Order: sequence, then structure tokens, then C-alpha cells
Amino acid sequence: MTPFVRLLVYLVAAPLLGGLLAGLDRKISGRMQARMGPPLWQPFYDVWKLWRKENIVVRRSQNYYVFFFLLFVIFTGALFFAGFDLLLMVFALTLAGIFFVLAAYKASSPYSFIGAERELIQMMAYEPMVLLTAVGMYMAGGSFYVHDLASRSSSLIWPLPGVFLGFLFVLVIKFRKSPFDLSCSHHAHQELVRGITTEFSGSALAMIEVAHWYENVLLLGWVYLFFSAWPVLGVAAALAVFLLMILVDNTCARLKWQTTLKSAWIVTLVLGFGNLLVLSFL
Amino acid sequence: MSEAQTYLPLSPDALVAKVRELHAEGYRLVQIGATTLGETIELNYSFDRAGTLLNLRLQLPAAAAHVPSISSVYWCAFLYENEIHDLFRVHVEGIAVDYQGKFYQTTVPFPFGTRAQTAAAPAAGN
Amino acid sequence: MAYFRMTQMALKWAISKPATNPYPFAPRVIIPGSRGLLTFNKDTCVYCSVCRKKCPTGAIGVNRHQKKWAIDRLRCISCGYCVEACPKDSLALSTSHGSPAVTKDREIYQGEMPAPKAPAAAPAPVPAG
Amino acid sequence: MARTVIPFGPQHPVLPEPIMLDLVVEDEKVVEAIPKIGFVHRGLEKLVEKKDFHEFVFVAERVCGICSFIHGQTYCQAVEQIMGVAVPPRAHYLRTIWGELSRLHSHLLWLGLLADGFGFESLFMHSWRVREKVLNIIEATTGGRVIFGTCKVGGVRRDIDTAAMQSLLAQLAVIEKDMREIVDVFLEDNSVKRRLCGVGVLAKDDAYQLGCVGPMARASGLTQDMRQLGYAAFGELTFQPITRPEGDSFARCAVRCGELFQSVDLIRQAAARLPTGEIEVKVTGNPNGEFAARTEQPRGEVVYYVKANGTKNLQRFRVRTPTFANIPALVKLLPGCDLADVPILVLTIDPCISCTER
Repeated sequence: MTPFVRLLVYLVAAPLLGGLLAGLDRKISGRMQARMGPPLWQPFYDVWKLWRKENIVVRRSQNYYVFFFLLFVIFTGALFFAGFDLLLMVFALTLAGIFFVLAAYKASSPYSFIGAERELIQMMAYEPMVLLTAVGMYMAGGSFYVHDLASRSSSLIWPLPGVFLGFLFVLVIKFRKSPFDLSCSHHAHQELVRGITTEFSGSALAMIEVAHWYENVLLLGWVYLFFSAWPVLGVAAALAVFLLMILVDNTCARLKWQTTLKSAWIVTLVLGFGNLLVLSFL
Repeated sequence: MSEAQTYLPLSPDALVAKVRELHAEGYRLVQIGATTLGETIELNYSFDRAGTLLNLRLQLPAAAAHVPSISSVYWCAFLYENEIHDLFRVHVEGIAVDYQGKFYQTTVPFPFGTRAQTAAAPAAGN
Repeated sequence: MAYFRMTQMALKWAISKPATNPYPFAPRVIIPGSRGLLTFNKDTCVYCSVCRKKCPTGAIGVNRHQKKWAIDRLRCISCGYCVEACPKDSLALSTSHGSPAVTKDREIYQGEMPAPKAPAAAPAPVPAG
Repeated sequence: MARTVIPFGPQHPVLPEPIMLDLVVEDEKVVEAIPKIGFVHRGLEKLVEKKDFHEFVFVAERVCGICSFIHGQTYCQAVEQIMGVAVPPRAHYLRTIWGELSRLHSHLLWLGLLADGFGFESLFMHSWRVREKVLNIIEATTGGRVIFGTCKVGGVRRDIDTAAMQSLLAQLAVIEKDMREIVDVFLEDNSVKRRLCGVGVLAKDDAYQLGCVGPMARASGLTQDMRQLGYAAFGELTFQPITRPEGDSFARCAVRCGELFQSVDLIRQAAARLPTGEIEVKVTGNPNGEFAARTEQPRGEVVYYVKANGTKNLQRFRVRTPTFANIPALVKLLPGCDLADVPILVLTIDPCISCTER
């Protein structure tokens, strides 16, 4: 596949796949909680319904920020699947996150305000590890370009086991799963109502939802990159990681931001940094 | 089941001193309740020690029901005192946390008071 | 290990049958002894008004002369006081909960009148008043 | 530092009922908390002037939707005491069994809400799954699920026959096993402990001074359980109040977990000693006198003050519910905690606002 075709496939297939994964998540979570769970297509029904709903905003501008959030998430994914620079991708994703935070700040409600603060703390928690992952891939694979990394004959998991585990840890934060669903959990049952997304409704909320689908596919694509020498194993690993996230979500209480920050940095330091240190001496 | 329950009649002036005495003896405040009996309002201060109930009983004229607050002795009394103010129009002086009649948001002001009290209250109420 | 107790439970339930019922599609398991909908038998009723007097919520209305018995379903709390009081056993509590009451109507039952008037169709919801 | 006021309630996803807390926060530290209640004041106490004292049991039961049976029971006890009615022993035992079943379902409900408060959805669902089984027992024996409607002045309205009692005990064994699984998670899971241990510590003296009741007081080391007064059949059953010395949220959770098994044990004891005979006596005449009945609700001590003057309507009916007595402690605990701890602290007093306001 040429990069251009891959890009097109990503743009069309990622929301479908992401939505399906979200549906699978809800179904499996439901079963783990001894419930039936909603139909597999429920996330699509939800987004469709949100899209047609009345748009109520506190400030008109908040929805533009949400639009840019969606745009930059798609842009990040496009960079990744077209085989571009990993570093640029990391910062584009951060920028997308910042737009999301700005949107929440703009709504000026105490819930979304504190949700946005927590989102920033979460970004501080996961960002070092995400960067280390990119650096580690460069050290082991000799390039920042996804295209080069994906076409290597040996998998990146062998030199980077610690980085991989550290990456899994921050994935829990990125996927907004318990124990680290501080800023916004998947359902409105926390002290901040729904945290960062409290003040969004209608099509803006639908955009946030779709952005998460794109983001999830991108992150799972990154998991795949660790196993790129064996494509089948890579897809299986990405799916396994996703199931693991669901299991973790259903077996943990939500922790506080202090614990999140501390544990994420310890993991980054021990697993991520330790791995790179060993790699540089070898 | 029949437990002994004592009722001690008291005057409002002697209340705080007696309550302080009970506090020193290790009593726990169980409740403060009011009852409208015609044109008098009866207040019951219930205390408990090791499972026996002791009640202090005050009789106040409904038209001018004033009572000192015991929240300086038992801080937790502030809720009960706000309650008897909002429902019975008993004026409690010096509550630790005074809600100024905004504790219960009732449509009818002082709903549990005597009929004269309810009628005399401003219609908009609290 | 203590940490994995929840994991065990989650995995166990992930592969076993859910504990919930798909309620509106599958009927609820009926528990015998449940106090549900109050049913009225107009053939045995003598319209003595004992149920009306006993009802703690005032949900029942009885008109002895017109032989009418009425119930406000939204007021009925299925306590069964009327069932215990009824001298003719015309009232009973079924285990089902009946259809949801969506209007504030009273269900009116018209008993057989001795006069040659045609009996009204029962049950016929008539606006409350 | 910038201060934000977070309106916590009266409608808020973690709150089961309408209490409002104005939380003044600096960053995520709560510096002040002002409670407001009065959103669901129904004036039930005033209703005694309209309903006669037999009918009023149904109103008393509706004071609370969760601990409803014990409310009805306490009311009946107060009236029976005033009228000098000797309730048959079998009725006493049946009341005990139903009271403990209601404690089981209330505590399981609370455990679920607590799990939800610290963001543990699947534990929440599992707690309520087990609660459902308790509700099924209750439905089979009384006909209602949360409003039992079986208590009356002078006894009870339904009997549990031998076959039903056997099936009750069999189901109870299953429930006990399920509860053991869930309680193990609450008491031993790492992430749960991290959220509960050391949060909202209430010293023993403070708990006594603030008038705490129920599990809140027992978690701070106070041996205070109204069942020790020996009402209903409790005088003839053996049990020890469950206490914990720590006084934090974990202790309050652990006390309630312990009480689940205590209730199962009490039901078994009561079932084994269930006397035969009548379940009610005929009550004639009207009450004249006053009495303050006290029982142990799942949430703590409830006080029913009943004053009657010889007519069919009571003169005064006053309820002091356990939540009312525990709110001062909540107000004391909140300042200084993290915003993330607020749901836990609010839930550990097990707030039941509709019964607090009657």
C-alpha cells in the first residue's frame, strides 16, 4: 500500500473501527459487570443521536476549539498512517489535547474547569513516557519515521520491552480508563459530573466522541508498531492490549491525581528510562 | 421492651446550665423535638447515656417562643435548632450556624406552628 | 492474591451468563406472594364500602346506589388492607404489576343493576372528577 | 490562591439524594463546606392529623425508601408501648428477620453507591446484583420489594411458614457466599484501600460529641448499637456490635461489611428459635401518652417520638433519622479534604435525605 492509500483507508476506516471497538468495550464491560451490555452498534447510534440534537453552548467559541481538537487528532493519525515523523506526531497529539483543554476552559463552569486542570495533569503524567517511546523507537529502529520503523525485519518489542510496558501504562490514561479516568470518565458518575466534557452537548459532544475513536485507533496502531515484523501478531497484540484495558477498567477504583502523576512518572523513570539506559550501553 | 424514659420539666433560663451539667456527665445529645399543644410549644431535649434516655422539657408560649441555643455546648445542636425555628417559629438565640430561616425551604412558613403563627407570618415567607 | 480478587470476578462473569433480564422483551420471573395489581370481581361485590373506608390512601371509591366501584391506580399502594377487609372476597392482589398508568383516570367498574338499564362496558376508563 | 465555589448538588450524579453542599475549593482542596437541605420536605409528620394511627404505619414506612421496614416497626413499637399492647413473640421474631433483611439490602445498596463514588463501576454493579437476591427474598416473604408493608400495630400482617423459611435460609447461604466475594474486594483490593484508608478520620471523642450514630459511630470505636436495647427479639439473640478503632472511611466501610454477615447470623438465629403461635393481637381503643422509641436502622439510631391524647389521630409524631445526626460530622470532616474525597465522605455517612427531612 502506498502511503496515500493508507491515509485514505485510515480516514474512512478509523472511525468505523474505533466505534466498533467502543461498542465492544461497552459490551464486554457490561458482561464483566454481570449485565447484558448495549448492542455492538450503540456508539454509532449515540453519535448519530448527538449529532441531530440541539446545540447548547455556554460560549459560542467553545465548539470551535472542539472542532480543532477533532481536526488535530485526525491530522495526527494521518501523519502516523502515512508513515511520517513520530516526533511530529507526538506534538500534534499534544496540540490536539491542548485544544480540548482550551474548549473546556472556555465553557467556564467549575466542573469543566477542574476537569481541564486534571486533563493537564494527566498530560504531564503521560507525555514523558510517550516521548520516551518515540525516542526509544528511534534508538532501536534508527529512524523517527513510522514508514521506516514499520518496514523493519525485526520487531521493536525485543529491544524495547520496558518501553512497551511503560507505554501500556500511559495507554490507560490515554484511553480514559479506571484507575486513571480523572478528567472525564466514560459515564457521568464522578465528583466532577462528567469532568472536562460536562458543558458540551449535541454535535460538539459527538465530535469529541469521534475524536476519541480516531485517537484510539491511532494508539492501537502504535501498539502494532512494536510488532510490525509479524503483522498478524501485531494486530493480535493490539486487540489484546485493548481487552487488557477493558479488564483494568473493570477491576480498579479511580485514583487521585497525586497517585496518577507519581505512578506514571515512576513507571516512566524505571521502565522507560531504564530500558533506554540499557539500550544505550549495549 | 420497656425502657425507662424520664422527663424533666425546666424553665428556659435554666436550660443552658443544665445542659452543660449533662455534657460534663457524659451525655450525648440525641434530638431536640418540638410539639405544638394548643397555644404552647413544648420542647424536648433528649439525651442518652449508656442506653437510657433523659429528656428535658420546656413549655413555651407559642406567641413568643424564645429559647437560648445550646450549640455552644453541643455543636451538633445547630441543625435541630434551625429545624425548630423553621418549622415551629421558636426563636433560638445564638445558634452556632444560623441559616436565618433558610434551612427548610417550605411553601407555607412555619408549617408546624400554631395556626395563629402560620397566618401571622409574611405570605412570601422563606 | 488480594489484588486480583476483582480480576477473578470480572473474568468469571465475562464468560458466564449475565445476571440481568432483557426486561421488556422477556417477562420478569414472577415471585409467588408478591403484592401486585389489585383485581376486582364485580359479580360477588355487594358494594358495602368497607374497602373504601379501610384504604389508607383513599384510592377506592364505591357508590352503593349506582353499584359502581372505582379505583385510582396511581394512588393504590398494593398494601392489601382492602383485601383483608373485604367480607365477600371480591378483591385480590395478583402477582403481576399490570400495565403502567399513564393518565390520572379512575378505573370504574359498573355492577349489574336490577333495573333494565344496559350495563356499561367494564372496565371503562372515565376521566377523574 | 483562586477560590472556586463548586455547587455540589442538589442534583449530582454521585449523590443519591438531594442534599446540597456549597464546596469552597482552592485548587482541589476543600476549605469550606456549607450543607443545605430542605429540597424534599414532605411534611409527613403533619400527616398524623389526617390519618388515624393504624393507617399511619404506611406513612411511617414511606419516611424512607430503603430502611422502610424498620421505620414502620419503630412507629409500631412506640404506639404499642403507649397502649400497653403485648405483641406475640412470633411477631417479634418475624420483625427481627425482616429488619435484618432490610439492613442487608440497605448495606449492599450503600456498598454499591460507595464503589460508584470512587469510580469502581463494576464493583457497584456486582453489589447491586447481590442486593437483587435479597430483594427477591423480601418480595417472596412480604410481597413488597423495598416497602414491606407487613408491620401493623399489634403484630405483623404476614407469616413465614416453614417451607418459606427453609427456602429463605437456602437463598441466604448463596447470598452469603456472593457477599463474601464482594466484601473481599472492598476490604482487600489495593486501589480501593488507596481511596478509603486515612480519608476523613473521625476521632472517638469527636464522634461522641457530634452525636454520631450507627456505623459512623461504631467505625470510630464507639460501642453504640440500639439493638442492644433488646427491642423485638434482639434481647434473646446473641450478637456483638461491630466496631473499628480507626475512624476513617475504610473503617466505616469495614463496619458495614461486618454487619452484613452479622445480619445473616442474626437471621439464622432468629429462624432457629422462631416460636410458634399468633402473629398479631387485636388492638382496641386509642393511644394516650407519649413515648420515644429507638431502634437501630442500617444508618444508625432512629428516634420516633409519639405523643397521643386518646383520639384516633396522634398529637405529635416526630422522627429523628440517623442521617440528621450524622450531618454535623460530615460538616466537620469536609474542610481540608480533596475534592475527589468528597463523594466518599458524603457517602460514608450513608445519607438518606428524604428521611432526614420527612
